[in-house]
Parts: sequence; structure tokens; C-alpha cells
Amino acid sequence: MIAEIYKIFKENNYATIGVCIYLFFILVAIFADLIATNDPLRINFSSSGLARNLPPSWEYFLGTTSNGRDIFSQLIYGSRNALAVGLSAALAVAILGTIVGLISGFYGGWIDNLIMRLADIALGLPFLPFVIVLAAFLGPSSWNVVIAIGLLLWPNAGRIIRSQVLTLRERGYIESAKVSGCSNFRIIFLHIAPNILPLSFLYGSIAIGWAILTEASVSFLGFGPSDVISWGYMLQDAYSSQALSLGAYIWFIPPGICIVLMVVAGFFISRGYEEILFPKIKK
Amino acid sequence: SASAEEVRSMKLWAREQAAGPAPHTAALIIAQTLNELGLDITVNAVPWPQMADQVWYKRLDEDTWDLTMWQMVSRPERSDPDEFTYNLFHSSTAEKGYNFIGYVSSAYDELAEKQRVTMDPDARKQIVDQAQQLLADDAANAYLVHPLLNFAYDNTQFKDGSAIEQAGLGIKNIWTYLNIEPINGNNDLVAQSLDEIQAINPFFISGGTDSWITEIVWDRLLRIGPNGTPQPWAAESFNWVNEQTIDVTLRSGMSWHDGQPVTTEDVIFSFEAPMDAEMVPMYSPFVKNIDSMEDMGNNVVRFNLKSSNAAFLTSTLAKINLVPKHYYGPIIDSLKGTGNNAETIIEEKRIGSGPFKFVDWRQREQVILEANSGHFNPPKINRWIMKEIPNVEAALGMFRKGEVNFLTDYKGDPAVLANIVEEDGDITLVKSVDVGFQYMAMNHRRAPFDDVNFRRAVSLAIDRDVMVNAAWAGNAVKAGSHISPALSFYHKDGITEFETGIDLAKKILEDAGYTVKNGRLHYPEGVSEKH
Amino acid sequence: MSTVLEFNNVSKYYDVSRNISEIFSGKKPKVRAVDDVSFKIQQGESVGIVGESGCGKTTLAKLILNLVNPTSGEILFEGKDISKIKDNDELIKYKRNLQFVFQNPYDSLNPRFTIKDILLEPLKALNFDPNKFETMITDVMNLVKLKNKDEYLYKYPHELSGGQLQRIVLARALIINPKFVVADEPVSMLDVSVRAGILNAFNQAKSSMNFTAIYISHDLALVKYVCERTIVMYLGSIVEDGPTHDVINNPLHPYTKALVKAVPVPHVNQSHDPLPILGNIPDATREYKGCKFADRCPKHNNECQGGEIKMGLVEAKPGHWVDRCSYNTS
Amino acid sequence: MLEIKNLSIHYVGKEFVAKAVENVSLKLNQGELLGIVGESGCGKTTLARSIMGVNPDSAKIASGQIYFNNNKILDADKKINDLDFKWKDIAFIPQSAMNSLDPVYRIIDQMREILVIRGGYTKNKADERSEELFNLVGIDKNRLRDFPHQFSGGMKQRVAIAMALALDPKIVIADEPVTALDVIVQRQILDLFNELKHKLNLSIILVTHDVSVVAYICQKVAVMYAGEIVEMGGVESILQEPYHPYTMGLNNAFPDLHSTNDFLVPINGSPPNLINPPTGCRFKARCPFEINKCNDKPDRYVNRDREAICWRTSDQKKLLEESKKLETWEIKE
Amino acid sequence: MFDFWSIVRRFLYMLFVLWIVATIIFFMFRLMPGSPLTAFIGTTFTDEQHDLLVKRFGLDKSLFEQYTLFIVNTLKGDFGLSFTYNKPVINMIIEALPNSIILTLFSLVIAYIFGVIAGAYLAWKRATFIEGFSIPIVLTTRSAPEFWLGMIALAFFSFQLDIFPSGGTSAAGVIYETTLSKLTSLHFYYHLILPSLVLALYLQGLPLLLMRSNMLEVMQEDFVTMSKMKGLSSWRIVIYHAARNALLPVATAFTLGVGFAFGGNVVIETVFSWPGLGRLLVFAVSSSDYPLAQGAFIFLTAILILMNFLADLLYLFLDPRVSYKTKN
Ligand SMILES: Nc1ncnc2c1ncn2[C@@H]1O[C@H](COP(=O)(O)OP(=O)(O)OP(=O)(O)O)[C@@H](O)[C@H]1O
Ligand SMILES: Nc1ncnc2c1ncn2[C@@H]1O[C@H](COP(=O)(O)OP(=O)(O)OP(=O)(O)O)[C@@H](O)[C@H]1O
Ligand SMILES: [Mg+2]
Ligand SMILES: [Mg+2]
Repeated sequence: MIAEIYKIFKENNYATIGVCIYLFFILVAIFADLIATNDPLRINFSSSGLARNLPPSWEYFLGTTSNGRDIFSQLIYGSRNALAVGLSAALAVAILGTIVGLISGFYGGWIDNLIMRLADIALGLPFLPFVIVLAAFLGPSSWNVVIAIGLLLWPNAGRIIRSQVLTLRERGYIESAKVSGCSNFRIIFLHIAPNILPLSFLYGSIAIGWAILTEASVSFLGFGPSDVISWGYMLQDAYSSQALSLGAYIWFIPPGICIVLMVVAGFFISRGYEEILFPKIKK
Repeated sequence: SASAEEVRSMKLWAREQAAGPAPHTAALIIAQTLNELGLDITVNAVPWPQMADQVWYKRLDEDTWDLTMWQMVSRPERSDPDEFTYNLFHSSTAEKGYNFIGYVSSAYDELAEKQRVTMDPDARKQIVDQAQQLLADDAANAYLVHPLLNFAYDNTQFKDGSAIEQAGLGIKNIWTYLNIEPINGNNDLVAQSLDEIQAINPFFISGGTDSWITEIVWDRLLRIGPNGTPQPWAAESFNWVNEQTIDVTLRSGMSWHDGQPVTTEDVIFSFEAPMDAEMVPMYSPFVKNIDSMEDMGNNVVRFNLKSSNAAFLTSTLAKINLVPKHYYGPIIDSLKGTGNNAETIIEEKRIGSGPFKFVDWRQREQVILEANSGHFNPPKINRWIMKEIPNVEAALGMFRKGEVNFLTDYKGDPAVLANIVEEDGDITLVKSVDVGFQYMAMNHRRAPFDDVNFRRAVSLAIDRDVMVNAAWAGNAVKAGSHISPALSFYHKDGITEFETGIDLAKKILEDAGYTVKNGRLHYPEGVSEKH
Repeated sequence: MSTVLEFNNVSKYYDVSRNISEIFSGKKPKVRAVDDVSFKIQQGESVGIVGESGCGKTTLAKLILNLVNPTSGEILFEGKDISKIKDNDELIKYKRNLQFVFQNPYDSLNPRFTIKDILLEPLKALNFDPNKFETMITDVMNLVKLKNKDEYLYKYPHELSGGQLQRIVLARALIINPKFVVADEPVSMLDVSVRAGILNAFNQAKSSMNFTAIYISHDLALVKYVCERTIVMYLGSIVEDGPTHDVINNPLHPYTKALVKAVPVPHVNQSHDPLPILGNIPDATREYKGCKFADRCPKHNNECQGGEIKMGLVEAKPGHWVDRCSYNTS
Repeated sequence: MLEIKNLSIHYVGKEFVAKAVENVSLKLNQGELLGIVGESGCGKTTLARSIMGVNPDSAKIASGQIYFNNNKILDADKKINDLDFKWKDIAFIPQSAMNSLDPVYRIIDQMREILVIRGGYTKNKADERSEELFNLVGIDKNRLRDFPHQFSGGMKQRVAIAMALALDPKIVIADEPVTALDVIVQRQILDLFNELKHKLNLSIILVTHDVSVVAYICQKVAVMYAGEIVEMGGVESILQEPYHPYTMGLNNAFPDLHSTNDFLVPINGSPPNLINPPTGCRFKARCPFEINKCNDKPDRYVNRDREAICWRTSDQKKLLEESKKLETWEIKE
Repeated sequence: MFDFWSIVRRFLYMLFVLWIVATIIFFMFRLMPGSPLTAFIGTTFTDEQHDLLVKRFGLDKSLFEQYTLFIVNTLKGDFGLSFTYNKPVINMIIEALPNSIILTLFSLVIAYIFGVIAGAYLAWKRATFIEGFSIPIVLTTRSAPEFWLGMIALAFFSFQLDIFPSGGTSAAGVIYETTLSKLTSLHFYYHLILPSLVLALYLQGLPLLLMRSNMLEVMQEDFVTMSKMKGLSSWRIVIYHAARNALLPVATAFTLGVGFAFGGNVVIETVFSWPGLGRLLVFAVSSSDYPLAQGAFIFLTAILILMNFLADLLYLFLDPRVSYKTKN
């Protein structure tokens, strides 16, 4: 497993770039307190009143918002939210998808049927509208996105993993494990699971991008929390504070770029990963 | 001392930023300021239904709200002080009505009732002044500002200065629509609304924007004039027979948009229909005070009132839409017993007698009205069009590009607008002080807000200059009462002049026995949250 | 000699849906992979099962190993119905008796396990005494002619060649000293030059351990080197069953005859006569009435397909059974 | 008719070069049926495809030329532009007919494509020709309108043959045409080849790993091992009097339904890796008759129609005797 | 090929899924914080008015009663009256639907035409410099939030350059007699360009990458090698054989994309003030207009499920391997 991952990065530029981007943001998130020059939520005053819409300066690297908040610090702290949302969504999808796929694929029968019917329902729910309704239902919080992604995206991972399990189940070494007298538990976790972990990882890394984009959309539509700084919130703030008319590009371009970077990093990694998983495409 | 109880952490409810950036910023600043007093306040920004549900319907609950941002907006009938003075603070509305803050004062109740039946304006002003002062002394609300309303129009399409300002409402009013002069081949006034239009129905008070339309499609007997007082309109004249009786003479020669003449029968129908509260629930409060009506002949209709009411002209005669009986009578009859009321009418035709005729409405896109050239006061423009544009950025974009030529609903950053006006050079910007006001409400039912000293401290901690200059970016005037300086007659002079500052607030609290320990404010000895 | 394995009227049908319209319509075509099969295998015998692709050989093997449940019929192992084994201990006891050698060596070893782990799997799963693991491994590695065992034990499957892998597969099957081994085309994936080695190892292990063996192959020529008895299958049914020598040199069923004739031999002078068989490979999902072989049988008549003739074996010569129909017509 | 001269093909990867075909020379005459046998991975397909000029991009022609009727059709040094010989003169039958038919078009459309675009037939003539071809390979002409997946494996192989014959080629190259098939079908297809060869006076190159198949229909055989042709000659002499130890081993290792032997003789070890093939004789590691000299490249032994690459061709009789014994091939340790 | 009843069965199953979704949504709305009545709060809002509203909205009934009523009415095709508009929900949806459909289809068609061609092209140019920088660009466009792209497009093309209108479906004062006349007017399409281009920019990544990898895969297939052996021109091989086969999954992805994009258009509709179903839903949710929100949501779901269904059918039509059964 570790050797495999190492191989991916050794051979794959995309994946390497993706991981570098992640590492960068992870470092930023960890040291946000040190990097940020300001409390991202504090309203700053200048000698002439509220420090609103200031251009970049040494005090405010990227200037301030209409509320007098420091854009640069918001950008820095936004990485925390993005990572938290992205990674927990990834985890939710990977864990749910894996468990469901394993059970459904291995046991088959009515369990499989039931799970697949649930998957139909989940896939029948329009994604963004559902997140909106969920956000309205649970109240504004970034976790809505994670919950929604967990609830709605597991079928994608689950189905693929299930079909993978189905083929694995027919693979000689699984059958031979059965003949050797291994228990189902041992077969699932020792023989099958390691083989589908890469897939779980793949779907997890796809979910990161999804989660961040969705969080941004939901925030943008005004269903996000107002006391948590996220890039989506920043864009919403900029949009509703008319950064476009103000020509405050420095306000709405950087958060968008951060989102793009973070999401594209996920794509890069999953892409690199796909090439290893399904080498046919590459050759 | 050891036994003092810490003041709990609290939420300041506010609407999300998109619903209005300035009050949102204000909330953030206020929370930041109040926390300097040793409080722990976080801003809880939520959509309106959630906020209103908590503040309004759950006001009596155990775990309810503490602080909330709130606003009153301008409407023509609010040019009379009665609505705010009575409904907002009278104890009868504390349980379920608009007195959601739970302000209960028998002294105030008395004043509120008295101003209502005092017909002499000067005497009435005295009472209203007293009421304003009492509220200030009791620190009933932390009034923040009366915003400045921003309107702008393209002066290459309209003659500069041909818009008419109405006190407390700005230039977005019927007088402007009638008077504004299109130039350079332009014929249309293209207005804009951020809110979605919900209905165009003379029996339904729906969204705020909707009334801009009903107001000009349907005539009323009186209209609030540019100076804020009611003046004859469809009524040629009116005459108080006594304090409870008024004769109204209908203007002759008026006709409905379908060509039929406007009759006294129609007038009576227009006021009778809302009396059925089940059929026309929204308008029924405005005709509650009418005991009966009589057709006196010669186009005269007599209204007999149940009790004298100083606001009758404003809140009833200038409020009720005149509708043709021959058209709406059968519709209403057919609705009886169906469980649906007049608010559900979906008309193919919308027939009024107003200066504009209804032409077309495409939901969430635009409404088109056309000038009624046969009106006794015909507009100079040919068409009145309103685009529904849900976000201010797009609205401003369209205005700059000339797709909209009259900015009627600008809730965005006034500085942005000012910039644009400056850059463009062909825009006339008109700012007016709002009849409405923005404030922070406190829940009087709960400790510590049941303590007038605490309320005073909270209110006075907020620097109103910061509010005006920082939150509203200079686009507002300080508020000290619920009567706007726009209503110059009833506004109490000097009510906005009071000291503020964090030190003052701290002193008030200290004097009242509050203490600060470990950075947190504690109640005076022996006072506890739960009673 | 005692009967180790007994099939009594065993059938196994698979439901298959091949396309969306069948899924939509809920039609469920069945594949009669094994159709009403009965036979007995004695202790120490080695039995070859031959037949064309898809005739049900692998399914038969899976039935024996309890990897699939029969649709009907009973399978007795040492007199016990294996589908009735519920108790865990009993299951382990049963599994300790049986092993399987798979067709594809590249596929039947877990690529993430070292060779040693692979060999230990059955020992751990079947609760063998951990103290004996080392000696068991040494013994079995010798048996499959991988004498220099340390060279292999810590390698991963992808580091070995196909022939070596198949020896490991064989070793894993034999390590628990089973009474009964089923080998499903153990050499068909391998190069010709290494096939022989595996077969020889298999034969030697059999004679030294004396297990009962079933050897599955589509190649009659290979079966000849391993088995003394041969069962010929056609479309899920047994059409001929007898001593290998007899079956090859004196086939009774027309299908066996064609099969024997069709196998090319590495000599120049071969008969180029046309095969005594008609038509093409049959469709496994089809419902057959009467004799399944009828439409390819050179001697078929209307009666064959009419349903009057049932498939079933009769003993033509001692120990040599053949389908009733071809017995009657010959 | 077809001549391959010194052909070497290397697969060039990022970190390796696999010498899949090394110095292969071959001649094919009119009406001849040449078999190429060898084990998996020895370069048979690479060789066959290079004649058609369709090896993957990673395959580099390191040396050699191919001539058809004395026209160069492949050259290591320069690109050949006239590719009109394809299918008109040399046609190909692939290993898996299963995947070599486009799944989304009906057979008739794929036939027409060849006949109309490459052969210049009109549509009607093309259909007539298709029917004729189906007749020839023994499939009902009604099935022309079917899609590929509607045929069984054996029938697809027949369809592929019909397609190969569409433009009356002089040479047909068949890459393991029967490997995936059951023996009975295999036999039918082989018989079809035989029949067509006589009827149409075709030259056929039949690639296979099965010595018995070669024995059944070929006249000439080339034995490939690790990218090289180690032995070549008439089928009878190769089977009975092989010169190369590998051929001897291969013959031994092959099961024979009618032999009286009850054991098979394996060749030890496994074929070498083509990325780093051994120097000298490529078979030496597995050869029981290895001598020191084998570390050098053996000369090509040529004797009338026989060719072999081995140092010990002079000991042929003795070695052949030895090779029949099981002990000879016992693991050297 | 496939019989009528099979489709009916599948259709009934769709209804079942729809019913479950409707039920989930119904209860989510009822249990949501906030009240639909808050929209009516005003200084003159009285108790009687309040009670009347409660009664008219049916909120005085028990949750179970409300639910059964909702299901029964929905089955009748009656989605109730919108709380805020007092209009039948179905009318409002029907008014918004064409706008959404056109926006979605228009952008999807642009995205797919572009994506398919570019994907095929990139597959052809494999391992070249062009591919080297195209793929990251494509991945980047897929990673950008749609609304952000919309914002930038608005700021640039509309506010700065003034070549496109800044939102809505028509300029002020333009009256369309019917929906049809609207959908056929050039004016409407002028307004459609910017939002659909932004959407298309976001959507093109999927077909492009899918097409590319399918092409690469198909180009490896034996039948493509065979076509080369047959001496066919590379154009013919790429277009007639490779592209045709590679298109199969892209075509299904298109159908699925319709359903998906429909739900995802919410943000674009907001940025461009496009009066579609998504915006209607956002409005309804934020104003607790249950019937409207339910109606819009159920419609979106129905479209999604229907598209999933059509994707299956489409596959059936396009791929002979599933549509033509093997003859016996
Ligand atoms: N899991 C399954 N589901 C459905 N059908 C199956 C399944 N396994 C096998 N079959 C079908 O059952 C029939 C018999 O299959 P089986 O694998 O037993 O044949 P076989 O004789 O081993 O063939 P081969 O020589 O190709 O290995 C075939 O038609 C096959 O398609
Ligand atoms: N595209 C490729 N890239 C790199 N190496 C390749 C490629 N194709 C084949 N090879 C290698 O070249 C050698 C010869 O392959 P080829 O397919 O010609 O063998 P073959 O004799 O046809 O084998 P088989 O009997 O398995 O079909 C093998 O070692 C193989 O691994
Ligand atoms: Mg098998
Ligand atoms: Mg090959």
C-alpha cells in the first residue's frame, strides 16, 4: 500500500503537484494563527472610521472587506474550513462507500438489494437542492455539506466498490481463501479490503473537491454559517457587498483561486491515482 | 462578591448579510462593542423565517431570544405616527402583536391611546413627543439610525429634477411617476426590485414591492401627498361632519380601465369587501373602525366611524384600493364557501382606475404597466416597467448599462452607488431620510433586559456616530425614537442627542451594581437570571 | 475401497440476465450449468472430467467444494450431506479434507501476501498446530519440487514465473494433507514447456499422499496422463464415464467420439476425416427437451428431441457408462 | 513471395527495451502454409503484426526489411508510403476475432467497408461478394445483418476469415486463430484453412503455440524462442529430427493422446526475460546440453531446407536420443 | 427489443422512488426551524389574520393529516397553493420550467459538442505538448465554482465590456405573448449566451475527459488495429470506428448530465437572475414556502430520475450489444 502510493508520486507529475498543493494548504491551516496578520472576524477601524474596502497595504496584505475585515487573514483561515469540510467529506464517502460496497458485494442477496434500492433513492435526489434543503433543515453549518455528501455520494463509491468486490469475489485467490477455510470476516478484511482501498481513496479524493465546491455554493446562496470563515463565505460576502461593482478583484479573485487550487489538487491526485489503478488509459 | 451570577452568553440575532449589508455590519460592530462590557455576544445570522419565528412566535418560550436586529420600513401610511406609536409599544400587542419586545408601561399605554383620538394636530404632537421621551427614558429599544434611502435615475432619459420627493419615502412614489418627464425619445420608466413580486391584487397586502404596483393601478380616495399629509385624490374633497362622521365627495368623470364609470356604489363596495375578515384578511384591520357607509347622492359617501380616530384619513381612506364592483363583486361571491379568500384571486385582467393600467407580468422577470391617458392626472411616461432582479449587483449592472433607468430598490453599499454616479456623470442621485428606522431590540421579559439600567447601558454603549459612519457608511442619520426626522412635525427635537460611549455604559452598569470578574460581567448581588 | 464422494441427482442452475430488456422485464433465463448429475468416486481414485468450454466442469468442482449450493440433489462426502454441515467445527473438519488447485496461478494467489503467508493461510484458518507450521512448509515445498524454499518464501507472487506460481498453488492445496484434491485445469494457463513439470509433481504427490483426485480439463490428452477414470460432460450432463483408456480408445458416445477425433496430435500423419458431429456450440440458456445432444448427433431423429428420450447413464461395459440414448442406438 | 530479412523489433519503454523480435529472416512461397510455433511471449504476434505494419508506437523496428513480391513493404530505415498492399495482398486473421470486429456495426457494414472503400466494389456487388464469402466459410448468409456479439466464438472466427478473404489476398496471416476455441471447433476451422488454401491457392502464415496444430496442417515450420527463430524446416523433419534442443524439448513436452508413454518430459525453468536476454544462445539456461561455447552467439546451421541456431547440431543424433529421457531434463542444481 | 411492460414496471419503480423522496422532503420541511407565517408579520398583523393563515395553510391539522392530504393531492397533480404567492404551485413551476430546461439543454449541448470534439482531438494528440497543457486547464475549469466563473464573466463581459446583458431573460419592456414566442425570440437567446457559456465551461470537462479516455481505450482495441490492417484511412478509423464506440458512454453521460445540471443550476440562475426552477426553489426554501419548495423539489427529482431512466433506454438504443439479443 505505502509502496504503491510512493510509486504513484514517483511516476506521476499530476499527483505530485496535487499533493504539494494539499501540503501547502495543510501547512497554512496548521500555522494559520502565525501566518494571519489579523483576526479574520474582527472589524477594524482606521483613523477615519471603519477600515472598509481598503486597498492592499502592509497592514492588510489584500486589503479589507466592506465590513473592515482583513481579507488576507480570512483567506488564511479559510483553508481550515476547506480542509475540514473536504477531508471529512472524503472520509464520510470513503468509509460509507467502502463498508456498503463490501457488504453489498460480498453478501449479495437481500442486503445487496436493500442497499441498492437505497442507492437509487440517494441518486434520485438532486444534489445541490438537497443540500440547500438540508442546510435549511439543520440550520447553517459547514457540516451540512459533509452530511449531504455522505448521504448522497456514497452510492457512487459504493456501487463501484461493490462491482469491484463482485469481481474480486470471483478471483481465484478469494475462492482459494474460501476453500482454505477462511471465515467471511477474514476474507473481507484481509483479502478483499486491501484491494479496494485504492478505490475508496480515489472516491475520497474526488469527494474533497465536491465538498469544497458544494460548501462554496451553499455559502454563496446564503445558507452557510456567518460566523465561520470559509472561502465560499468570502465570495458570498464579496458578492453581496458588491465587490464586482467596486472592482475589488483582490477580494473575490483570491478565494476563488484557492478553491480552484484545492479542488484541482483533488482532481490531480485522483487522476494520477486512476492512471495507476487503470493503467490501460495510460498505455 | 462570590455569589454574583455571571451574565449568560447571548446571541444577537440578525439577518444574513445578503438581506442588507449595513445592519449586518452593525450587528457585528455592536457585538464587538458590547463584548467590551464583559458580555459574551455572538452574532447569529439566519434567514428571516428563522429569525422571525424565534423572535415573534417564540417570544414567550423558556429559551428564547435576547437581542435582535430589527427594522421598520417606510410606507406611505406610516407618515402618520399612529401605527408605530400604538402597535409597537402598547401593552395589548405585547403577547402576540408587534410589541414583541414585551414593553409594558401603563403610562405609555395611556399616551398611545390618547394620541389616537386627539384630532388637533398640535395637541397630538405634544402627546407623541411625550411618548417618544418616555420610550427613550425607558431605553425601550436601542434605536440606531434612520437610513438614507438612495434612489437614482438616468438624467439623459429623464429631465433632471422632475422627480418628486415624498417625505420619508424618497423619490420612489406615485408623484414622481406622474410627474417625471421622459426626454431624448425615451418613453418608459424602468424601475427595479430586489424582492420578488408575489401578487398584484387589490385585496392582498403581500410583499413590500407589490404595493408599489397596486398603489398606482388602483386609485384611493385620498393619497399621502409629498409633504406626508393626506390630500384628496379620487375624492374631490372630504369633510368631517363630526369626530366620528366624514363625508367624501367622489371626483366625477372617472372611469375604470375597462371603460365603465367609477360610481359611489363602487366606492362603498371597495370598503365593504374588506369588512369580511375571512375574505379580505389583510385589509380588514383598516376598515374595522367603520361602522357604516351611506350613499348621500351627488357623489357623496358618508362614513360613520365607531370611534374617533386621528389616523383614519391616512390609514383607511388613503389605504383602501378602489375596485370596480361589476368586476370584483362576482369574483368574490364565487369564492365564498370555497375555503379560498380574495387573496387567491388570479386575474386575467386587473382593473383599477389608477394612472397606470396593467399590461403584463412575467413572474420573477418583469411587470409592465401602461399610462392611463384618460386619468385625471395622467403620467408623462408611456410605460412603467419593473424588473425583478434578485441581487443588487445585477441590478446595479443593469442600471449602469441603461437596462434600468430608475434605481428604485437599492439596498447595496451607498458608497458604490456614489462612485458610480460620480463616474457616470449622467445620473441624478437622490437621498432621503427614511420614515423607517433600524434598531436593536432587547427582550424585556428576560433578565438582564428587564433592568432599565442594563438596557440603557447597552444602548448607550453603542456609538451612534460609528453606526452612521461605519455601518451605514454615512448613509443614515442617527435615530433616537421611532418617529423619523422625515416626519418633521411629529419628530421630537433633540431626541437624537445623547451621550454614548463605552465608558459611560460601564459607569451605568457599575452604578447599578454590576461587576466584571475575569473579564465577564456579573449581575448585581442577589439578582439572578431566573425569577 | 470406500466411496468418498457421491453425487445424487445434483443440479445447479444459474440465473442470468444478459441485457437490460431482460432486467426490465424480469425475465430470468437460466443456465443449467450442472443438470441432474449422479456419480460416485472411490477412495484413491483419480477422475478426469472433460468437456467443452461452458459444459459445467468448474461448477461441478465448486459444488464439491461447497462454494456454491446445489439447486437440487444431494452431495455426500464420506456419507455426509455437505449442504447440511452447519456446525463450525464440522465445517473445519470437512474443509481439512478437501483442497482445490485453481486454473489461473496468476489469479489465485493474493498479490499482497508473501508466499509464506499464502501457505500459512489454510493452516491458520483450519486451526492447525502452529508448532508444526515450519515442517509442514518444508515438506510441501519439497513435494512440489521447490527445494530451495528460502528463495521463494519471502517473495511476492509477481516475482515468480507462472510455473513456479502453479507449484505454490499446488503446495497450498497439499500442505494440509487433504484426502481429496480437485484440480481445475491446473496447467491450461501455462507454457507447454512447463506444463509437464506440474503434472509430474501432481502425479508424484498423489502417489505419495494417496489422495483422491478430480482433474478437470478440456484437453483429453492431458487427462490421459493423470487419471485412470474419465467423465465426459456435455451441457451440464454426464454423457460418458469410464476408464480413461477405454474412453480414449473405444469411445461410445458420439460426442466423445468427435472429441477424441478432434484432438490434434504432434504427428504428421493424422487423419483429416470430417468429425462425426454437426452444428455449433450450443446455447447454455436454451431449454432442451429430450436429448441435449440431439441436434448435433449424426444419428439423431425426431424422437430424440421430442422429449421421450431422457438423458441418463447405462453401464455398457463393466465400469464404462454411457448415455442411454447412444447406448441404445449403437 | 514474402521475404523477411534480418528483422528486429524492440519495444521501447521509459526504462527498458524489450527485444521482442531479433534478427528474424523468413521466406514464404506461393501456396505454402508456414507455421510459426513458440511459447507465450516469444514474439510471434509482434512478428506477424509487423508484416501488416501495425505494431504499437512503442515498437521500434531496429533493423531489417520485409518484401512482398520484391516490393519493400517495411524498412527499418525509412517509412514506406505505398501501403496499398494491405488487405488486398496480405490479410490478417487475429487471435481474438471476438474483439476485432467493431461491436456497433453490423457485419454487412463492416464487409462493405472493406469491399467498397478498399476494393472499389459497388454496394450491390459488395453484398453479393459478402454472401459468397459467407458461403465459403460456411455461415448462413442471412446472418450478415447480425451484430458481432450475436455470433459464437467459432462463428466469429469464420467471419474474420471471410473478411480476410474479401479482397482475394495472396497471403493470409493468422495469429493463433484457434487458440481460444474448443477442440471440435478448432478442428473445423483448421479444416477450413486447408480447404481454402487448396481452393484459392493461398499462402498462409499460421502463428500458434500448439505443435499439434502445426503438425495437422502446415508444410513448413519456424520455431521461435525468445524473439529468435531457433529452427526452421519442413514439418516432418522438425517433428521427427529436430536439431535444436528446444524443439526436442517442446516435442517431448507435448501431450499425445495416442502415445503409450505415461509421463511427459518438461523443460526446466521458464523463458528468459526479453528486456535482458542472455547473451549467446538464449536457450542455454534451460538447455541440458549446454556447453561453454553457448555463451557466444551460435552460428546459423543450414542444411538444405533446414535451419537451426545451435552449437551442437553436429551431435544431433545423440542429443535427440538423450532428450527422450526424463532424467536428461531433471533440474540442474 | 424490449417490451412495453418492462418499461411500465421500471416507470412504477421510478414513482416509488419519487414517493420516498417526496416523503422525506415533506417531513424535512415540516420539521424545519422557522415558520412560513413570518412572511406576513407586520405592524398591522393581527391574531385573526394569523389564525386564518394557519387554517388556510392547513397547518392546524396534524402532521399525519397534512401528509396524507399532501400525498393524495400530489397524486392528483395538485401541488397546492404557494404560501407566499397564493397561486397554484404547478403554475409557477410550469412558468419557470422552460427557462431552466432551455438553459440546461443549451449549455449541455454546447458543452458536449465541444467536449466530444476536444476530447477526441486530445486523445489523438496524446503525449504531446498540446495535451500537456490542455488537461490541467480542463481540470481547472472543472474545479472552479460556477458562480465564481459567473461573477467574473459578469464583471468582465457585462460590466466592463458591455457586450452581454447582465441578467434576466429579456430587456425591459419586451413582451412575449406566449412562452413559445419567448423561446423562439432572438432576444431571449442573446440573454442566454453568457449564463450558458459559463455553465458550459464548467460542464465541458466531463464529456471531454470521458471522451478522451474512451478514445484512448478504444484506440487500443483490436478492431481499431484491424482497421489499420485493412488499410483504412486514419480519419475513417478515428471517426467511424473509434469515435463511434467512444461516444456510447458519453451519450449516456449526457442524459445523466441533464438531470444533474438541472439541480446544479441554482447558483448560475442566481448570479444571472435567471427565472428558473432552481431559483424558485431557493426562494421557496428561504421563505419557508412549503408547497412551493416541495413542488419544485419533486419536479427536480422527477427530472433527475426520468433522466436516469432515459439514460438506460438510450444505452439500449445505442449499443447493439444490449439491444439485439443473441439468436439461438
Ligand atoms: N456465477 C455464474 N452465474 C451465471 N452463470 C454462470 C456462473 N458460473 C458459470 N455460469 C455458466 O454456467 C455454465 C457452466 O460454467 P462452468 O464454468 O462450470 O463451465 P466450464 O465447463 O468450467 O467451462 P470452461 O471450460 O470454460 O472453464 C456456463 O454456461 C457459464 O456461463
Ligand atoms: N506494447 C508492448 N510494449 C512492450 N512490450 C511488449 C508490447 N507488446 C508485447 N511486448 C513484449 O514483447 C514480447 C513479445 O510479445 P508478443 O505479443 O509478440 O508475443 P507472442 O509470442 O505473440 O505471445 P502470445 O503467445 O502470448 O500471444 C513479450 O515479451 C511482450 O511482453
Ligand atoms: Mg472452468
Ligand atoms: Mg500473441
